[in-house]
Amino acid sequence: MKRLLKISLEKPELAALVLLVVLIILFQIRSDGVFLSANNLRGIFGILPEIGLMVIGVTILMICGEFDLSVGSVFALMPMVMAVLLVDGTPFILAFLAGMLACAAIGFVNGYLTIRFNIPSFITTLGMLFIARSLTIVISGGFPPLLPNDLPNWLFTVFVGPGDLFRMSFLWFVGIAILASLTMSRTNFGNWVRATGGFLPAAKSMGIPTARVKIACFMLCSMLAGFAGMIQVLRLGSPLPSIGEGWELQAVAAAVIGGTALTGGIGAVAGGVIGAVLIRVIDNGLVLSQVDANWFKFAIGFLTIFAVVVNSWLRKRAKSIKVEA
Amino acid sequence: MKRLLKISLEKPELAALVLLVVLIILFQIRSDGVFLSANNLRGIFGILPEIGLMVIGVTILMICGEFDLSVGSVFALMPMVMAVLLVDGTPFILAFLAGMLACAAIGFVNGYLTIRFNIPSFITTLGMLFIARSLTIVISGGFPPLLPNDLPNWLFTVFVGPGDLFRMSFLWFVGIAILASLTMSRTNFGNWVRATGGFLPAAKSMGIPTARVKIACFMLCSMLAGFAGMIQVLRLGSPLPSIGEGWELQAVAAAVIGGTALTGGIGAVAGGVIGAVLIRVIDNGLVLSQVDANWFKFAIGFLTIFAVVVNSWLRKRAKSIKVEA
Amino acid sequence: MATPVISVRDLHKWYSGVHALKGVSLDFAANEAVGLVGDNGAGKSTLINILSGAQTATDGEISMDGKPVQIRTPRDAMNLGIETIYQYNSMVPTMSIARNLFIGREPLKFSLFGLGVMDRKKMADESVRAIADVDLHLRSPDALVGELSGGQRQGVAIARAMHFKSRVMILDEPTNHLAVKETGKVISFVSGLKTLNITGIFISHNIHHVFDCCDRIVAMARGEVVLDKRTEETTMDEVLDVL
Amino acid sequence: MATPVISVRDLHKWYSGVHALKGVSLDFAANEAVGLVGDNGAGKSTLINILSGAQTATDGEISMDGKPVQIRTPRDAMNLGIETIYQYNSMVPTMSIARNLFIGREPLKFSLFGLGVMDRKKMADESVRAIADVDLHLRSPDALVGELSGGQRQGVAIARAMHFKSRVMILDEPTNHLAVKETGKVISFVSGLKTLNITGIFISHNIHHVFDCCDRIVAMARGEVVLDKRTEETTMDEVLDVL
Amino acid sequence: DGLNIVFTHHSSASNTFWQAVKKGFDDACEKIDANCQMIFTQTEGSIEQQVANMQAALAANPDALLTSIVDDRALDGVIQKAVDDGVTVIGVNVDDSEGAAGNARAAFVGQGFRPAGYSLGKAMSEHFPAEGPIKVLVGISAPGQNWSEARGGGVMDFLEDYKKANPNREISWERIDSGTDLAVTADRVGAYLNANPDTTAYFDTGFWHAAVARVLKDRGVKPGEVLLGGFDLVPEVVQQMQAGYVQVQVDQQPYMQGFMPVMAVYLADKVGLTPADIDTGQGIVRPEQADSIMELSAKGLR
Ligand SMILES: Nc1ncnc2c1ncn2[C@@H]1O[C@H](COP(=O)(O)OP(=O)(O)OP(=O)(O)O)[C@@H](O)[C@H]1O
Ligand SMILES: Nc1ncnc2c1ncn2[C@@H]1O[C@H](COP(=O)(O)OP(=O)(O)OP(=O)(O)O)[C@@H](O)[C@H]1O
Ligand SMILES: [Mg+2]
Ligand SMILES: [Mg+2]
Repeated sequence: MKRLLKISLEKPELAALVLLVVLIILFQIRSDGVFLSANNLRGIFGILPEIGLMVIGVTILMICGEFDLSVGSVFALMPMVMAVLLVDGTPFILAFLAGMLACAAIGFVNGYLTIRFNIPSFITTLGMLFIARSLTIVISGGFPPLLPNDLPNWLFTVFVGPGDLFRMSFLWFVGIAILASLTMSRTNFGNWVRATGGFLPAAKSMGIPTARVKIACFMLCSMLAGFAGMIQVLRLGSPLPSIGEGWELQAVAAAVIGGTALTGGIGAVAGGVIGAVLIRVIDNGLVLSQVDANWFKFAIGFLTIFAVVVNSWLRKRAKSIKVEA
Repeated sequence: MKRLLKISLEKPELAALVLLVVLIILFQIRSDGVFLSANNLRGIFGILPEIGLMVIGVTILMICGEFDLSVGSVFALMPMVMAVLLVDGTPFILAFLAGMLACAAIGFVNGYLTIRFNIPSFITTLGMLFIARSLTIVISGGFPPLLPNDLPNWLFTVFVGPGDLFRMSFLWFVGIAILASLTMSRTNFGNWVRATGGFLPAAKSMGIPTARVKIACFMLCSMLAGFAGMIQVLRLGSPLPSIGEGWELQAVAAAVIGGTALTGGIGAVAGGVIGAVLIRVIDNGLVLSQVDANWFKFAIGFLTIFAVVVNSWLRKRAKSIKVEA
Repeated sequence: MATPVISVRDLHKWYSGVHALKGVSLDFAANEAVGLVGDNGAGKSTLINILSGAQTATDGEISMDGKPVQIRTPRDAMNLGIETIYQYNSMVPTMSIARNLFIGREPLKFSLFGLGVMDRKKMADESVRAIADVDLHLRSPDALVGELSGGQRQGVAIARAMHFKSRVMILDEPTNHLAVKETGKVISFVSGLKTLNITGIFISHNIHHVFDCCDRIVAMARGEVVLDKRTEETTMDEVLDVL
Repeated sequence: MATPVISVRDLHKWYSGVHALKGVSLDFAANEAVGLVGDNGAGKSTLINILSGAQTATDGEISMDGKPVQIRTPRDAMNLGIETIYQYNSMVPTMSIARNLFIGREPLKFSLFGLGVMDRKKMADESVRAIADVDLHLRSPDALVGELSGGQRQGVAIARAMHFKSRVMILDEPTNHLAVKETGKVISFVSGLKTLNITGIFISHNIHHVFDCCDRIVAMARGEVVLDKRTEETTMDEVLDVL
Repeated sequence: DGLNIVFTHHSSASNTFWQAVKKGFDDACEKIDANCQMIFTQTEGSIEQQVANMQAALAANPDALLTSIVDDRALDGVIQKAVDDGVTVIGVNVDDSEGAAGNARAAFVGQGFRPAGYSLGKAMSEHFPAEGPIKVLVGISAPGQNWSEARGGGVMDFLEDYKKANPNREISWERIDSGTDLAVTADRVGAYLNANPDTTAYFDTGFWHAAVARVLKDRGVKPGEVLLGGFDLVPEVVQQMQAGYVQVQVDQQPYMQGFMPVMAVYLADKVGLTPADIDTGQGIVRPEQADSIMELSAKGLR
């Protein structure tokens, strides 16, 4: 028993899970039961897959030891590319592929510049944040183009499941999360990502093609962000050029809350997912708790720090339990 | 000669300087000589001290191996604290001290939480970004209070120097930059900062009080950001609660462009200062080059990446010059 | 004499401001264990880092079996059959022992273009065996390398190299941090290489160890080779003299 | 017998899931050089890390000159006169040799509350001398430690400890990576400590080195002390036997 | 007890304009004893956050929802659902560009971005010189964000019309990314004016031209040599109007935009009156009014 407790809580993602459950209970009480009502859950599950998909990519990239600030902009760029093409009469599937290709290209450039010139990805992707946002605005001309009506919404945004609680996007999210999680834990690629982020010189000297691994992670991250952006646009019905602003920091925060180390090598996709849920729960719960508008950001900031502090504290407690392994 | 070239260009701050000079020449030509006109320089020198002071703090903190995202919010909070007190009739000097104290307290909290719970400063200061901004809004009640007219502007914002080219704030900036630079290179405190950021376990094992050093750097960083914010408010005359938004990333970018490593241990105050100048020059030069609104961010992003790439490339070239030391 | 397995010609290496290798030429034959000795900073690690692809030479040629080769990355070296234990940086501290043993060469259940699902049972089993082979007493193959003692860490690195025996084995000060028994294991491993027709390059500051297991001694000083003799033709004193 | 300089009583250390020290009690007298030997993972580094403040014990007592002391940080240990060379992590790779030698104890031109302007000339001069004392050939005291070879790095650590001689010197495998001549220097340094009335604790896997310079041998295995005899009362074989 | 009223919009808490709306909103709520909540976004102009906030707020079944309608489509679904659930929805500040036809909201209080931009341009044109070329700079504060693009677009629509009306005059305009930061706008527009000293007028899509006025003053440029105009009244702008640097400002009377919709909800609830559109003022403010506005502004009423 003691051993089980120790082993589980030493995992940062499980420590985050404990925190999540506590917060949910808290908000459920504070909101007089509205928090877990079907209506509210529907709202949370609507936006969660979008931030969640982005967080999956960011988490993997962070495990690989790099960093992407451009995800928020790519989030807006991909659907805008798609929308502009759709308006021009391109079939959905081609427009979709073109959008994903654009994301892949951005991820590639991020990775290539970072590695080729050995510069911090913080800068490459900060620059790309501006570049991708600018491109979004340029191709849209500043205003969202009108999406055609015959889009395959059934594939991404219709409600499904018991009580119409989920959207299709949630299934995509869960599917991709499981896939990503298995890739990280079961395949050799996952092993390489972890080694590359854990200690680059060692990974290199053991023959891992670290440059290619990193570039792949950058591309994956951009593509997931773009995919998430597309889902959001299909949900909202309008390819706004301003969506995703500020999401990059939220995504990193979610990954860290879920136990991913900013220095690379440590982390789990599941942790990132839990972090994303936590962030959405906090945001939603605070609205329902009727926190005063001017104090709202205070509460967000406080709870973000609090989440990480508690996570760290739980792990420390677990570590100090004296059970011989 | 060859040796001199090698030694100078290996220093990242000098490589950044080369780039700066090239860009200045470029913009001077592109703008038909307007760039270096007295009027334009006056504009640049007006805003430069504000971002510059912030960058000094951020650079030192980054050398120490930590990170501060809350500077932009502190930039707004300090003058707001001051303004609210001034409106209440508090004398300037007391209001000023209260503002600086608030900054110091925020820096302390940032540092304390980061160290005590061993969590990434990215998260602590991201949370503080929200908290400090929220506090700014709360104490102002949402509306910028009107500053009294008898403030000591002569100390901070009046024009001085040949051709009234500079403001007093510029002298503060230069003075503080020199002081900070000397502290980092000549005093044992500077040595400790560098060691702490360079390799924490070693610094610890050599008896450096690393926790205290880090907390001091956090406090310094917050205080410089707050001081910079006050100068801006005195210059512009209005303590808006929204000033400084997004400056945190700019400050980090400036430090990195000037050669400071995100991983700590490497960097120089002079580099950060050059990075800050570079960022302002790029921004200003692009306006003079009449870049279209929609492409403006693209150019900013591109030049930011370009600056770091060139810096890295110059250093690599310098390293490969074969001169035996 | 048969074509040497590896031969380097006029190898130069410049670090910024340091001329670390000043024209080194050496041949290594198959089934030969070469002891590489020399002062601190003589250039031993630099030389073998170049052979194993961790660094690239500024100038000079490397050939294997008489054919010139380009070794640009550690992967290239591995593909040519060169296995290395580095003086530093050989393990990922945030990963478990079992994972570290197989990084880059994970046994796969099935694969596509080199990517696939790892055979984790095989990894666990083989890692237990590999560690036992070097006489290390480790709690479990799932412990993190970063939590091991200095010698345990070194032991894992050696277990890895011994497990993936190749055509050429390079060991850069492998016995540092190792306790007496484990050191003995390493020495007998190096002596045993020749019977397997494997070339061994063994760097150590312990002259006794070198003489115990090597067929040939190469001494370096200030980036140059200053002595190159068969073990039976030289003495410890002669070697100590040139250093 | 005189009061021991350091004595530890019933020291326990738990890492997460590992009981690394299981009740260690030891006394170290002034002007005594103690050799600490033991298997990989026996707990040697853990023990001395606790004495030097790099880690804290889970349980147990430490006293100096008979008075109980609390050693919570390396600074505490230094203030008590305990100087340590760690097995790892003893240098900041991004800083120069001269700076590394004096980190935390910079000579100051003037100071206020311990902060002040460094005397850089003095640092440069003394560092040149300190390095020469260990027989290292280094380009200049301004080279970065991260760019040194393994042995050069270790040499700098030793130069530092020798320069700041204190009441108690702890050396955790100091001769690893060191070339023959430098190793000799270290051994004679340890033997010389007793004439200065300094307590030395010397960890090494090289039994010869330990017997060369120590007055007393302590062997550890699995977190416990299994042998504690004066050098003249034991033999290499006896020590090797218990390991 | 009282009504539950929620107000969501696209702006963040550090935006002074919306703080004035909030004040009106809170004051009105106090008067009718309603239980009120205004929800800001965390990122200025973030419509996706606004939608998420609306959804969360609607889950608690409020009686009324007040919201800005910044996009013609993105909010339609949520609003439709709210209306279906019996929530009174009133658009505030910005409406669907198709008005009632484009959205299920019951009424609209305020004035659209584009018309406001148009009327700003029109009011400013009275100050244009009678002779010579006219060069106008439009500062898009936040490219890609609806509020900024639409206001700027409105100004340029007017310039287009003005050009048609004066076919033989040389009329040109340019857009720059002017930023949402007093210091940055001052620097950028200042630099532009250096390179183009013959600029006739600068339009900001926010209130950041207040800092431009300071630059002009520092340079010794007389009031009126470069015309300045923009949106929303903050004390800083009013000061610069008093000083003569700012000629025209659009004010939508934010306090009223917060206050009136609550009253509409109250009437709908208590006596069953259907909420009706309210125009919160043509909104053009000129220096003559500056002194009286200053007092109101300091109290957060304008
Ligand atoms: N990254 C580097 N940058 C600059 N100089 C370096 C670098 N790495 C090594 N050197 C220098 O090159 C020379 C040779 O170093 P090398 O590591 O090859 O020595 P070594 O023979 O392995 O020594 P040791 O026995 O101490 O490990 C030394 O003078 C060292 O300072
Ligand atoms: N940070 C840590 N976390 C968990 N276990 C640890 C940690 N550090 C050391 N250990 C374990 O504690 C035990 C003792 O380690 P220690 O480093 O003291 O051994 P040592 O005697 O110095 O060995 P060596 O001769 O190999 O350096 C080992 O089993 C090791 O795996
Ligand atoms: Mg070496
Ligand atoms: Mg040890």
